[in-house]
Amino acid sequence: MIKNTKILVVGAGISGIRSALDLAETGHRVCLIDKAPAMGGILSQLDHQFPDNHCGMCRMLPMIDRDNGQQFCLRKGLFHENIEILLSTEIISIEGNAGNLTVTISRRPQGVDPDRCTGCRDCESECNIEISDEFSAGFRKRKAIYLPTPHQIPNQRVIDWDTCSLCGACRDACPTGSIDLDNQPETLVLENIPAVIISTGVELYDPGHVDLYGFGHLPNVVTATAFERILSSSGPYQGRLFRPSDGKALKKIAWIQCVGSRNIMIGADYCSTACCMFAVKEALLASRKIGKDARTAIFYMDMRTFGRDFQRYKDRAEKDAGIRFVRCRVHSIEPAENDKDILISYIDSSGNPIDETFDMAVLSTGKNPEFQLPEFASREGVFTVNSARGFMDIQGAVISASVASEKAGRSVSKKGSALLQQRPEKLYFDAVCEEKPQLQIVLCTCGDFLKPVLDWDRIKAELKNMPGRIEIARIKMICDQNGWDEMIAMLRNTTANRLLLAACNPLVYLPRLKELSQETGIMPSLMEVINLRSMVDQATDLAFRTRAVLCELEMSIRRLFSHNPVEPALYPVSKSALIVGAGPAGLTAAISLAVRDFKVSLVEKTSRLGGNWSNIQSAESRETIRTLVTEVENHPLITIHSEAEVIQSFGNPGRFVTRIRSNNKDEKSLLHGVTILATGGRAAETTAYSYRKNNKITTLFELEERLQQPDFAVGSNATIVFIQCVDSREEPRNYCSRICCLKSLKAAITLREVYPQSQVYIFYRDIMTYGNSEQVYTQARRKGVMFIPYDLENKPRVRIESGRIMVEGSDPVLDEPVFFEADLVALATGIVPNPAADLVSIFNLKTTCDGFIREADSKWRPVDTGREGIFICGVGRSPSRANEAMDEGKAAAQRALRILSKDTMIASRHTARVRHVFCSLCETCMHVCPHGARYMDFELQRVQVDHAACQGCGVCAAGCPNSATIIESFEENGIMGAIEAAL
Amino acid sequence: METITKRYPSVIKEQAPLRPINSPVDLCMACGTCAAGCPLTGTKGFDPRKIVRLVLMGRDSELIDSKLPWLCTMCGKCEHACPMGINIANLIRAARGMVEREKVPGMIHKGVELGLKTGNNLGLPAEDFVFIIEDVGAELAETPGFSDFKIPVDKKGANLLHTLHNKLVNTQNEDLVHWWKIFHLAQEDWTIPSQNWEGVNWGLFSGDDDAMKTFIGRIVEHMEQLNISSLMYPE
Amino acid sequence: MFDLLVDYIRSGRIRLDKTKITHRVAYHDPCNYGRKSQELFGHGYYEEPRWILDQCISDWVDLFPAGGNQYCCGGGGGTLLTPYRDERIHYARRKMEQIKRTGAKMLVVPCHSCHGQIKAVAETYGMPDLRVKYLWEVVADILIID
Amino acid sequence: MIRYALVKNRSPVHAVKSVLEKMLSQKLVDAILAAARNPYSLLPMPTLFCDPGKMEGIDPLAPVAPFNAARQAAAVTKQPTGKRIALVLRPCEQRALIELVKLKQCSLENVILIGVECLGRLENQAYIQHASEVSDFTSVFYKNPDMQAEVTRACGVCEQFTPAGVDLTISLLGAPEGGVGITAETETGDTLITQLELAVADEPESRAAAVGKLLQGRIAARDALFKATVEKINHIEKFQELIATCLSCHSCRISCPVCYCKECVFITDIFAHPPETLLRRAMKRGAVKLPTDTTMFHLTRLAHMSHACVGCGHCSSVCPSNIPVADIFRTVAAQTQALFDYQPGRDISEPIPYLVFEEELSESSV
Repeated sequence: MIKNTKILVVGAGISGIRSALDLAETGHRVCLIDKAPAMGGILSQLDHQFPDNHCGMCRMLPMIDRDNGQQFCLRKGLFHENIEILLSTEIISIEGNAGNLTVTISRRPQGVDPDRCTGCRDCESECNIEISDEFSAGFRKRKAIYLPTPHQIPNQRVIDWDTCSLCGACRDACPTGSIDLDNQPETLVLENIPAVIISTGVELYDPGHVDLYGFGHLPNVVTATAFERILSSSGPYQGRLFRPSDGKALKKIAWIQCVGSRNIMIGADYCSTACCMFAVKEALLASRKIGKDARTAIFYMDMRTFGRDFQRYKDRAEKDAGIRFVRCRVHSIEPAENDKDILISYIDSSGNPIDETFDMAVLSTGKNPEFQLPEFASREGVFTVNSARGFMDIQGAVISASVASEKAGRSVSKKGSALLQQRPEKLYFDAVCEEKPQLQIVLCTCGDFLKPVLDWDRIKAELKNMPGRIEIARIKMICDQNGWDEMIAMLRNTTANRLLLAACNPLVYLPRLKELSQETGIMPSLMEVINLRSMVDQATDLAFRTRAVLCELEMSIRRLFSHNPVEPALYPVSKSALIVGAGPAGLTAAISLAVRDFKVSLVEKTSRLGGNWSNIQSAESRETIRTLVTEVENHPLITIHSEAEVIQSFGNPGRFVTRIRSNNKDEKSLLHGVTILATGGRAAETTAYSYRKNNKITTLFELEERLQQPDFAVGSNATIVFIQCVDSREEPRNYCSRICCLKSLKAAITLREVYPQSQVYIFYRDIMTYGNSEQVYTQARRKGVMFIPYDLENKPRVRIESGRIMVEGSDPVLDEPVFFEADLVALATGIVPNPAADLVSIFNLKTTCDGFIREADSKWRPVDTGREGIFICGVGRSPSRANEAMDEGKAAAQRALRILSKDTMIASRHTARVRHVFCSLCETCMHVCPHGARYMDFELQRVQVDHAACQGCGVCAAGCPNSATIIESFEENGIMGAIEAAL
Repeated sequence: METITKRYPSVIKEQAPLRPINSPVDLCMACGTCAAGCPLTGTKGFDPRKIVRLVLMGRDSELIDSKLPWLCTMCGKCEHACPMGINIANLIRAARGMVEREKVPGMIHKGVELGLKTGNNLGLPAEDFVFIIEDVGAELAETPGFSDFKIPVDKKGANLLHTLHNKLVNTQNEDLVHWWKIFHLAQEDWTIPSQNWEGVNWGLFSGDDDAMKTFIGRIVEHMEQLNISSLMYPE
Repeated sequence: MFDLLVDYIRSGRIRLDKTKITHRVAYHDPCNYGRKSQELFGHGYYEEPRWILDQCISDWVDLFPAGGNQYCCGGGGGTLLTPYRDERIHYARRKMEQIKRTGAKMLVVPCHSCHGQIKAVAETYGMPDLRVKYLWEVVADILIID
Repeated sequence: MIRYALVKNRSPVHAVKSVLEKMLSQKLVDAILAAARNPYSLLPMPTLFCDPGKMEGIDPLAPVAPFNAARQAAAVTKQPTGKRIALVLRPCEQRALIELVKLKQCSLENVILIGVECLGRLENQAYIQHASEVSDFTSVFYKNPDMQAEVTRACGVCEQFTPAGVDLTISLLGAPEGGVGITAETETGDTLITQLELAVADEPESRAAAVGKLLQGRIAARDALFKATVEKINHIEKFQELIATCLSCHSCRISCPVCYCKECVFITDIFAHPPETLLRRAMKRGAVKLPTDTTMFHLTRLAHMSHACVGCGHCSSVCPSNIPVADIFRTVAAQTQALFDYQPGRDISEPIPYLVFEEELSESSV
């Protein structure tokens, strides 16, 4: 049995990675497990994501305390010193009580020792079993010993025990003896687990189960995931758009939405949420790749563009890229006459039947309705990420993962278990800049492998000739414990202050450099690892090989010699937060931080807590908010500043100073470590549809309020008309407010229940009931609410004739005009953000064209802003439902905890530095810095770097014409020296 | 002045049985699946989606008075893919059943009436029927291997009651023998009733539940009378 | 009916000569035995006729789509008895295209309506030589008589 | 609304001088920066005037400029002084100044821009030669179209000889004998014309034709130069041949008005190679040309500054090795500037291309 104080995160997709990093960054130890042999979940197969159509997974990497991990592409791997990763591992059972769980896990051996595998692939060529490769969605074959994802690091193979015949050919072929065919799964019992997070994601629907789409029968019908592989440059056709059956270049592609979703016949009374945008993205990428001959069409029921930026993205796809959106659920897919193309029958907007052939059909498969969470997910102390309940887009998954980490972290810290001791390691090294550079080179000979293939005498001789003090040592195998110990013993006895490790895959060693540094006193930034083996593998002749190795060595030597580290900047963290806005999101964030013992100053513009929403919520949500308000008001660590506003703010993450003004007069300065903006929004106003010209024409929000009144009445035979998307989803307010459809549906259901004889009609463009809220749409139809779709060219019209309200429109289904005399018209006007221009300029942030405060990255860092230490949540950022806003509040608090849980902010190794003597103050660097990590110090007339926010990305250095700004460890002398060596 | 649009209760909806999943017509989201899958969509104004919409609006008479219900083969392909499980074929059948009987097109209702009166949709008397089948049976007996073949009419205690499609008796006599051959070689204990041998239930087509029940009832009666355990029914 | 044939063949009460039919044969699922039966009785007869065909014919093919998603021949629901002949013929176009594409010389159906409809429209769709047989007719044709 | 005023005097130079003197004496401005000959030099140098009585040698029209005065203009406007300063600049100087504003090297607060229509400048020696022969060479130059043959190569291909985006423009083309045109383009300029009580007139009809004719010739010459230069630099080896005699004096960078670095990276330690490095290179390749890094220097300057090149040609004028630096720069600049649809000095609000980050399809591109 293993005593463990690690929080267990189950499932290493993006949610799991987010949760694990959230906890690791706040000082928890985490064990991240996944039943697959590789990390990344479904995202490992996707190369492109909305909105910029690139992958941005790395944006989830830690941005403060970066030296605790490795800054690599997260699709390749995750390296953080607080995170242990166990792959091919599943949970068998969870026992015990919240805070002290006993978890039994079963781990299948990978069959290949990662420390020894060099990735040479000899094993693969010997294996005679060949099956279809899951990663490439079946477009390629793989062996029983294989690489689960092509880009993973380290790229060692694993054995698929389900297909392996245990013949031993691979074991015999392995040059480093790294293969072990003992496939007995190991059962581990982990005790004292403080919390478990379930982030397993959901299973996708298998369209092969139904006979409608020809999936499995027609080779040119593929799933959206498979199409993602076709798009990928690491895919079956190197990113060229060919089709599987005959390699024909694709031109006409159809996307079929709602495959396995929104279908009560298979038990899928839900929307899978992400597929609409997924399809638009794929169609857009495909259209771009194909060029002007592209003919792409998306067959849909409702285009669920409910995110803040989705509608404009879709509009561009339609207008600029010419993607056709056809509102018709496809019945079935058939082979076309030539048997290669496929035939899709559908009805166009006028109801005419059309048979159209396509080169290929892509099925937008959603969540498998049969998928269920394991029983232990409902245990106390086990927290389930929402993305493990239903299919979600990246933003939703990332936020829900942070919510789960917040809950888990809160439960653990309440139990009194302390966070990790901060920075036990040595921080300050002897002032090496004063010492003469002295370099120790350790050459690993990889057993006896490298001995005969390199001219060692020449290497030794030439290295001796190089300027500077260099010691050289050869060690047989530093990857095994003996070699490692031997090296440490030797390093302890040298006076060297720089280390060059020439071995194999540097990524295996980089995570261990910190340990090495603690043991030897050499600074991590004065160590380098180079890959000797790969150089040897690439060249054929002895002299050439030796030359290549020498060249590489000299490059590193020059870099190391010219590197002069400076002491890291550090300052204490103020353990308190400023939260602006006391709506659902702000209140939730305040509680999240206060229960973790951090002081909170809550600044609210109005005199009342609870936000605008308290006027317009359903009774249930109102109660939730009321409870929240009471909790906040009574919390000793929360100070409320009502009728107050922020007038000035400056500082760095961990140490901000903000001036606020209360009641229009009293000014006060607050010192705080983080800022959370939850500025909220309000109901949009309208003048459309004769609003206010008759008191029976109301907004949806007003109707909701009236429905709560005891004296509300319409005639029992009343005709009630709802109009959705009023002034929304078209310029200038071209976004979906996300809340109106659900509100209209609920109000319509209430009306139908109270007045069973009433006629309730809803004019809509697309019903936005994503996720399980689809059930409300189904219920509304079951209750007899009638839905009439309209489009922008054909909006309904409202007019008043001698006091009677007449609503005209047309029913595209029957292709007939409709004409109602309405007793009540409800206009879904949507929401707009509260004006935030002042705040945005005070905090140096950006807004969208609609005035929402813009986040750092809408998918991967949804609650961060461009400035570290300042977070954003709720309607001020994007339209959201009350529960979503509260989730964002929690997620923002979790992000803030990364800073608040530290005593000091310490700059990472690679950050930018300004050499003021050279600086012309042109401010180019400030313009180009993507992290807002630079500011002008007007007093000193200097450009300064915020070392906590600086990510060392180097954009400033690239923009600076005369290298007045440089990146620590990448000074020109070293780089030019390395180039010199390479020439 | 335009006509005010109103929704009325639909009798068709009430009469069309629900599918096992219990989903009424109301669940329709006008997604177009049915219309996309139906080979008849667009022909003479036929469109299953529109039909469902009419029923949803309670505009039953428009459907009943049209020929649309009679164009449909009630094949069920539309509802096979309907995500809401709306039983469109049953809507059609219910609508057909509400058509005044004399307005039922073609021979369907005539057949039903004849069937009710005579026991078969052709109105063929029993002796003529027995004559025809025995004549065909005698012909078969001349074929090698079937020399001892004889048609068992109204045989009590037989294992299997064989009913016939009227078109085989009427025009396509040559197709009568296939089953007989099989029965003969399989040494089946079978019989054909001289009365009510009709194996086609046109009540199904006309939407006439009462007639349908009568037809079935007669056959069951037969089986009880002749003490026969199994039935061979061509449709 | 299918169950009976399967029983006769499986129990050996009748024996079949599989070599008799050498040309390609296509099989059509009728709505009534498939979707209708599935809906009313919870079992669609998809596997049984195919098993029987396996016993009878070496080169038989399915139409696509088949089974639960097959196309109706156009003659069901009493349409053979209504005066809407043109519509009925038009309805059959999909089915007939499918048959044509298989290259089969014979279509096997287990339903009287389908039999009647397809025979009636074959010529209109350019397949005057297409033979349409009942499933039991095929069985009867290849019975081994001792 | 553009207003044209005509100022007549003994000569164009006197006309300009009278206007500028009036500006100072009426205290419309506190200081004027303009080119003037001083007792020590025949060449006019940028001079900052505060006293109208000291403006004897002023000659902003002189067809010569020892260097581009943008940097001097920047030097007097770098930090706010509270004084109102008029800058009299050639178009290329004024455009460079706009670039320096964008680079935060100076500010146009409290500055009046007076642009001089420039038909080109002569190389210093040629000018001195002429100026020592005639008393008012400036007038001679403007009267005699044949003098165009003597302007520098850069000026001969300059199509932006008329100032744009300035408060006042001083023009000679189309102006009658002994007179200059003063055009107001901005409200400030308009006020100045009123305050100076200048005689507002219709723009002479001959002006448009004269401008058009000159422009046509310049564009043809420019395109011919581009064509010829591309041939000389379209391969790295040809390029190296062209700059082979560069002695790394960095005069081109020093004379460049937009090369704004406090200290050029090429004179820092990074490029001060120790002897062992030089020897190492020689050993590796058998021979190495000295000084090193000249190709790198010119390419770097092209990379850093071609987007901002105003084509003033001073880099060529100052080169001791007669390298056609300006030809190279203008040819490359034409392409970089077209790529980003960027014209240096066109508009102060136009962002420098490399400061604009357009994420593909992100909201910023809406």
